[in-house]
Amino acid sequence: MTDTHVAAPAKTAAPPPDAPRNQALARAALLLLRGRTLVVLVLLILIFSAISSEYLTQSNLILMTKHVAINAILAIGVTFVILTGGIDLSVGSIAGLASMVSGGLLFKGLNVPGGTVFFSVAVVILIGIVVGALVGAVNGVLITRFKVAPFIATLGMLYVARGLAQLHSNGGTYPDLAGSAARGNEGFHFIGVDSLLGIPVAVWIMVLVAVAAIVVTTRTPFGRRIFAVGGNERAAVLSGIRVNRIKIAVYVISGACAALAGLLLTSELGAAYPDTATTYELNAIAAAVLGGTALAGGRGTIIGTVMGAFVIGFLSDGLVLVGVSTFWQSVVKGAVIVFAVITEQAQQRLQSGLTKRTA
Amino acid sequence: MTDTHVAAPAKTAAPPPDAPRNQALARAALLLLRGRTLVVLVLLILIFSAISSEYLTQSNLILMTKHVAINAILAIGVTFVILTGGIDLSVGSIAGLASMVSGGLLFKGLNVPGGTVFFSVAVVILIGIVVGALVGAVNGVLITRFKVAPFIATLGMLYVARGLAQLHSNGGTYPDLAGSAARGNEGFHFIGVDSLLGIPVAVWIMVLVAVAAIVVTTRTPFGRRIFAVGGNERAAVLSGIRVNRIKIAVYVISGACAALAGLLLTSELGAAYPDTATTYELNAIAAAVLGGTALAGGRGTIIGTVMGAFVIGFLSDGLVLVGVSTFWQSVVKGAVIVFAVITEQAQQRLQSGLTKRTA
Amino acid sequence: MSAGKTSAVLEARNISKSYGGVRALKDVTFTAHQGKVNVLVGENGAGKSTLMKILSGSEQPTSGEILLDGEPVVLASPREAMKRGIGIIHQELSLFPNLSIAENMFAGRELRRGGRFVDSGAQRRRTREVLKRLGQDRLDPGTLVGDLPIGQQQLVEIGRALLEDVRVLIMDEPTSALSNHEVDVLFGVMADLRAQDVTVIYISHKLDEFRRIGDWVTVFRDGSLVAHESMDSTDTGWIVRQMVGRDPDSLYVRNSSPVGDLLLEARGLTAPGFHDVSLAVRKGEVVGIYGLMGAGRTELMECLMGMRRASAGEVLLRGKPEPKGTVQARMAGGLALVPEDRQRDGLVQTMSVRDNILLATVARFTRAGLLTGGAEQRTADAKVRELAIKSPGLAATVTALSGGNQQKVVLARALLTEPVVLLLDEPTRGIDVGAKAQIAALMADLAAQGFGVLFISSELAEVMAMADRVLVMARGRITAEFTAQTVTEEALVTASASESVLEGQQ
Amino acid sequence: GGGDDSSDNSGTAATPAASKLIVIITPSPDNVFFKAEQDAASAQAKKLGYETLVLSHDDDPTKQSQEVDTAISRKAAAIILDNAGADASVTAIQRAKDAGIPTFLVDREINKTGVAVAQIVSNNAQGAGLGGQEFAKLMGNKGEYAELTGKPTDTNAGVRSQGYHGVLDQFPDLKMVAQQSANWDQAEALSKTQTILQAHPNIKGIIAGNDTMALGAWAAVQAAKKDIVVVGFDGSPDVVASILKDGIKATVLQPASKISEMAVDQADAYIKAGGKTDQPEKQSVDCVLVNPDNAKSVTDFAVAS
Ligand SMILES: Nc1ncnc2c1ncn2[C@@H]1O[C@H](COP(=O)(O)OP(=O)(O)OP(=O)(O)O)[C@@H](O)[C@H]1O
Ligand SMILES: Nc1ncnc2c1ncn2[C@@H]1O[C@H](COP(=O)(O)OP(=O)(O)OP(=O)(O)O)[C@@H](O)[C@H]1O
Ligand SMILES: [Mg+2]
Ligand SMILES: [Mg+2]
Repeated sequence: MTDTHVAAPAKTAAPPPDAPRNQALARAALLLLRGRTLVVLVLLILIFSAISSEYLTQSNLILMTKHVAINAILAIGVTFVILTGGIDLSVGSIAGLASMVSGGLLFKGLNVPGGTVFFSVAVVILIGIVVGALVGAVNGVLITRFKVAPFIATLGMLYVARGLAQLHSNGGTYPDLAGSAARGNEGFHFIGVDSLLGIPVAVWIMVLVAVAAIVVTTRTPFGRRIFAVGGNERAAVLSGIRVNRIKIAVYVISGACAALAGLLLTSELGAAYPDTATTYELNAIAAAVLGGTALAGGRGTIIGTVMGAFVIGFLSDGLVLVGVSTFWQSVVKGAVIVFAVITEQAQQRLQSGLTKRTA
Repeated sequence: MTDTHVAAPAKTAAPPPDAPRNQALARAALLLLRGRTLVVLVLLILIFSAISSEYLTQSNLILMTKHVAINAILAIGVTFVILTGGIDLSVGSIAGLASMVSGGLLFKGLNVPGGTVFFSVAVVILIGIVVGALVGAVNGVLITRFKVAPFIATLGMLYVARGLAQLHSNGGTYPDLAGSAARGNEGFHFIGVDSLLGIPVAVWIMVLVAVAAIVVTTRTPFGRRIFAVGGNERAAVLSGIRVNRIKIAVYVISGACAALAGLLLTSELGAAYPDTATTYELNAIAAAVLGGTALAGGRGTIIGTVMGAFVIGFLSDGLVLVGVSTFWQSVVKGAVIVFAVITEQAQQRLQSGLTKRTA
Repeated sequence: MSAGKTSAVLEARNISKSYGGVRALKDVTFTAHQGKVNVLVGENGAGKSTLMKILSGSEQPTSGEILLDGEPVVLASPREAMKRGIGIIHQELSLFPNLSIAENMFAGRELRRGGRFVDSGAQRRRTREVLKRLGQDRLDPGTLVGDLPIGQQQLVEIGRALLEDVRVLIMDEPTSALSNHEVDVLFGVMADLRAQDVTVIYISHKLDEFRRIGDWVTVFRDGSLVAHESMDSTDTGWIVRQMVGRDPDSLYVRNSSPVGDLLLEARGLTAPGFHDVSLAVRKGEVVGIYGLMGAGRTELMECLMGMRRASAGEVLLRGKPEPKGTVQARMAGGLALVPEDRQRDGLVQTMSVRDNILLATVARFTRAGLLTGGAEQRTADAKVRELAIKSPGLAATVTALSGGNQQKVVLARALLTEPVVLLLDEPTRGIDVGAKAQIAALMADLAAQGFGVLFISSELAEVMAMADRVLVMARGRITAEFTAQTVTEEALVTASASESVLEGQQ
Repeated sequence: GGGDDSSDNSGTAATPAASKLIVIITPSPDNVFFKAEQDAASAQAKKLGYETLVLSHDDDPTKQSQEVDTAISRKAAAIILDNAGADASVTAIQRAKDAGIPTFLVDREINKTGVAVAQIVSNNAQGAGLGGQEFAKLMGNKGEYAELTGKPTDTNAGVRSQGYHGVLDQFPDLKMVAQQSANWDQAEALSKTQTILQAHPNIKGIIAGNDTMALGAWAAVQAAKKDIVVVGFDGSPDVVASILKDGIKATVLQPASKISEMAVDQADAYIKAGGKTDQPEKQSVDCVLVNPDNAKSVTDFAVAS
């Protein structure tokens, strides 16, 4: 009599009890959960390829993935921040600023007393990323030392960084980033335009960033601490975690990712303009949340975020490809974002089912 | 001996127990706290009027206040949402949609079988507001019934409502909202252009909305429950508060406020165009947070929000008035937003001082 | 069955409840007798709170039915239960930290004026009455609940339930954060309620307490109801036997290790909440701090641990001053704290049992900078076994554990940091008798291994039984010090109250 | 293998020739000007027997770049593009070219030749000259005025501003007391004009970089009940209507529809000729001043003559 009881609730098992068998179950459930975004993605692909035969071609898939890369990298950075319970609205502006700084270095070099210095592409890219990281550090310091709410600190930075980007060229565009052999700064197109083994370099970079982020979040003490800070900051403090350091670090990561994304964009465009990546922050945050990252902090995965970026990217591109009018694109995009999360929520509800403590 | 026990824990209460003196102290401290935004505002006014003699003229103050009105009304609506711990990113788009719906009704009427019907201005305004409230209700239902995170639900709505606004006129502008006596729909300019007793009607409307919001938040059971939901949702459920109803209600309020703001803007412009109020959501949220509303919910005041809107508005207008370049406007605006909050935080820290439990 | 003439008000029939794979309740049939105090006891995780949540509408049973006055009812929400006159004080405080005491009391059922507006004046007045009834006359109803120490928060939670006209009042460990005096007041209130024919269901781990007030006692073990008797026909030994399924030999193991070098010393330590505190903990010593609610003991602990900055004084670890005063520095110096409020300060609710246990020491389980899952698993598993933490699995989220087991998770984390001196703030709060004994044994064991232990307790019996030395704190000062040999209940009570009274009168 | 004949056709012209798709990319059609541009191009293309894919880049070069990619991946026969940035668009157009797809630019130029097949633009400098002259005339060659410029990062904003100043700066008594960007936006133009009028109550004229901003400025002028000359640029129907009602005084009409049609015609010719064109790359179409004299004859970005 008694053991028949056990079988019944097994299906709902969020975290199943008896270790070996149920651990496997838990893992499967987790996979399914993550799979939600995947399901939406597959649905999207199916629908679009039914409408247009061009959608599911190899070249289009590669192309779309390349487009996804930029948002994915932004979103990965933002995910770090959101995991700690923060938010970063400044990533679009940081991308713009990094783009202008690097673009300026390539286009007109750096004025130093006695002439103009040009740096190699690698150094220029590094400088761009460092600028992003520094801006992120400022965010982090505002949030930790000056206790400014992340929303406000990064909203302020959204304006400040964008303004600085515009001031950098006084509103103009750096039109030609090809560099020259004489200056030793050729090759900027490599990261945004070229391919390796048939796959765009930008996609490789996204994969690298994603893998690094996965390792950091799941396999390092730092990653564990990020989740702890987001889950319960006070408990984290008591566990000897230097919460402020962790927080500053995630904003630095977010800033660096944003800068990298901005540089990829710039390389692809072959020009740096101050409005680069305007309003991209919303898409980045949407990707993270679509992928299951909780805005309250403490929950989320990088894989989920990347999936979320794929959904948004494949959706936008699909709408363009099949020629949906601009206005409808807006409507459909909004609806799909919400729908994707509804599915997600439905699944979670089903899962945690009756165990939910909050009504 | 035993009854002496009672006296022992007296000091325990953080906010002091000895009623009369300490209550007064507490109140003074609270006033000062609220005053923070006021201090920033006064600072701004001082600085700008030192630079330009035109800043502190009566007519300019009235004008700036009128500009503030629109953001303040948006921000008041958003404050309701934030107090429950939610967020509303769709207010700008709702303003745009309401603007197009009402604009369309004034400009080309409503096509019904057998002809075109025109409504009076009052009815048109009402319809616009109802549309906003309905969109808000959809947000609320998505968030409560379908458990979509507020950020995502309203981000989706940001796109959907904007798309619908554009579809409404197929991208076009409704250029002339003057109406005609024959159609019985004259007078739309009243709310956005006209004045009463030397004060713009829009400002009166803002005052009305603010007063109503203050009464609702501070003096009604509904208002107290908003704070309860934002403070501890689980406890609210356990206290028998219908949390979902409260949440839907705040999104409805936010939607209605957004629509009202959109209509004021439209009336002032004398034309309805689908991009009305694009990105206004950020300013509205910034006003609320500047005014001391905690994004985590449960803390904030309408007065603070209105103050926040004044800071943002008086700053933006001041920068234009003294002729600061667009790029610097961005930088300065961002910096002031952050600075205002730093001051706020510094004050709070000073207040709660060392008693703070968080490290 | 001496109280045979009482009638059943609220009955749970054949209730089972499963959380995923966890069976919290197995076919439980429970009766609450009208106008009586029905006591529920059982080990941590026995299912007491779960049954109460079901009876108060905040959880739904997997199977079984609920009868009110003999009629089957469905309690779909707390609201519905409330409408039927069933009120509850939750084990985990469910208050609004951002609202005042008065607003908390009336949240969701505000008093109105003119039909539309909150009558805050009347709310304050009635709040004051209730606070008075709970012996808190001097507490201002306008105080923000978030600013109150946990004990007073618990009183607010109790006050909230008293405001309602309830027929059945469920109290899930209402006294866990209360000092003896407040408990006395509360019992007075309960006696009143009983006199008004209100049915009380009372959950507690404090044996001596509930024996004083209870009419009926029901014992839970492992999700099943194992005994239901009138209180008169039982004794403490019988109850403990029913609970733990064996004889209660020695509940508290006393430490008997030789005392050695100084490990922790505070000199003239001052911070908000306490003043000029000096104390010392030596190798092999278990030191207890006794005091009333709000005496400043938590602040002292947090300051020792580096969570608060001291405005004066110094802390020495193994004879050397530790001036940095950060949590990291203190931790490196060999301190570890198990906080009083485990929900707020202890647990990372979003993390698994394993990750919570390893949180403070996660850096140890790396190879080439990467975490090694195997070592993590083994270490966590060992600790779970060692402390007998009842959990659905290491990967389960920590919130799925019962209150007491959550406490043990926090303890496990602290132990893993291999502290020299373990600081325990109310370590036995909300913990069942068996676990209490375990913790006492553990403290003795640690002392035997050459560690020092400093713990806070508000229970006289406990502090007397477990501590080698007792410090008494009152109003932020250490007012007395006793050794295990010299300590008496009376002396403790006097010391914890006297100085505060003196100061209070000035 | 037995491939069909198209597989043997090499050369740039061959692949696209197989396609009957023209991709039209413009800024957001929620500005009537671009709507007219889109509609005209689309109608003309359909008339010539093409399918069309109409996209909008919202002035975001990145989005534009991705849309060009889409055009490439759909193997378009040609792209008609009102671009999102003179410099930031070059790479994308080059990419289309490399994929064998010719691009015909309308309305805005890019800062590189030899990439697009044609750059058919209205002569912004000439138009701004016309607008400037009319503005000066309306002002009686003296007095204070303010300028509302477009999005600072948009080339046309700069060209038009320069065009205005090329004329206006010659009159020493015409004094610009304020210059602000209103980012092409109506509401922003309204609010900024109101503030500018506060700072400079003696302003007699406002010259705007486009018609939407002129409309915003006009709303501010009306609200302030002042007698101020407002001049715009584009020739949008709303402004033309305002001119007829003695509101806004003048605008400069860009023949949007005509330019779009020209671009489609040339694309058609280019495709049919197998990748050759007899037109120069840079072509400019003169703008026409619209004032109360000719406003009646203006419809849909064209002056009936
Ligand atoms: N958040 C706070 N803000 C201000 N004062 C506080 C706060 N928390 C506690 N206090 C003050 O600190 C003192 C000690 O409170 P605390 O709760 O630490 O006492 P305790 O001895 O640990 O009692 P308990 O047995 O309830 O834990 C009290 O005077 C109280 O008023
Ligand atoms: N939301 C939940 N999800 C999964 N398991 C749960 C949940 N709530 C309770 N449980 C499990 O149900 C069992 C009973 O828990 P309950 O809280 O009723 O215990 P309790 O008797 O009140 O213990 P304590 O004395 O520690 O409060 C425990 O094993 C606990 O792990
Ligand atoms: Mg319990
Ligand atoms: Mg304490």
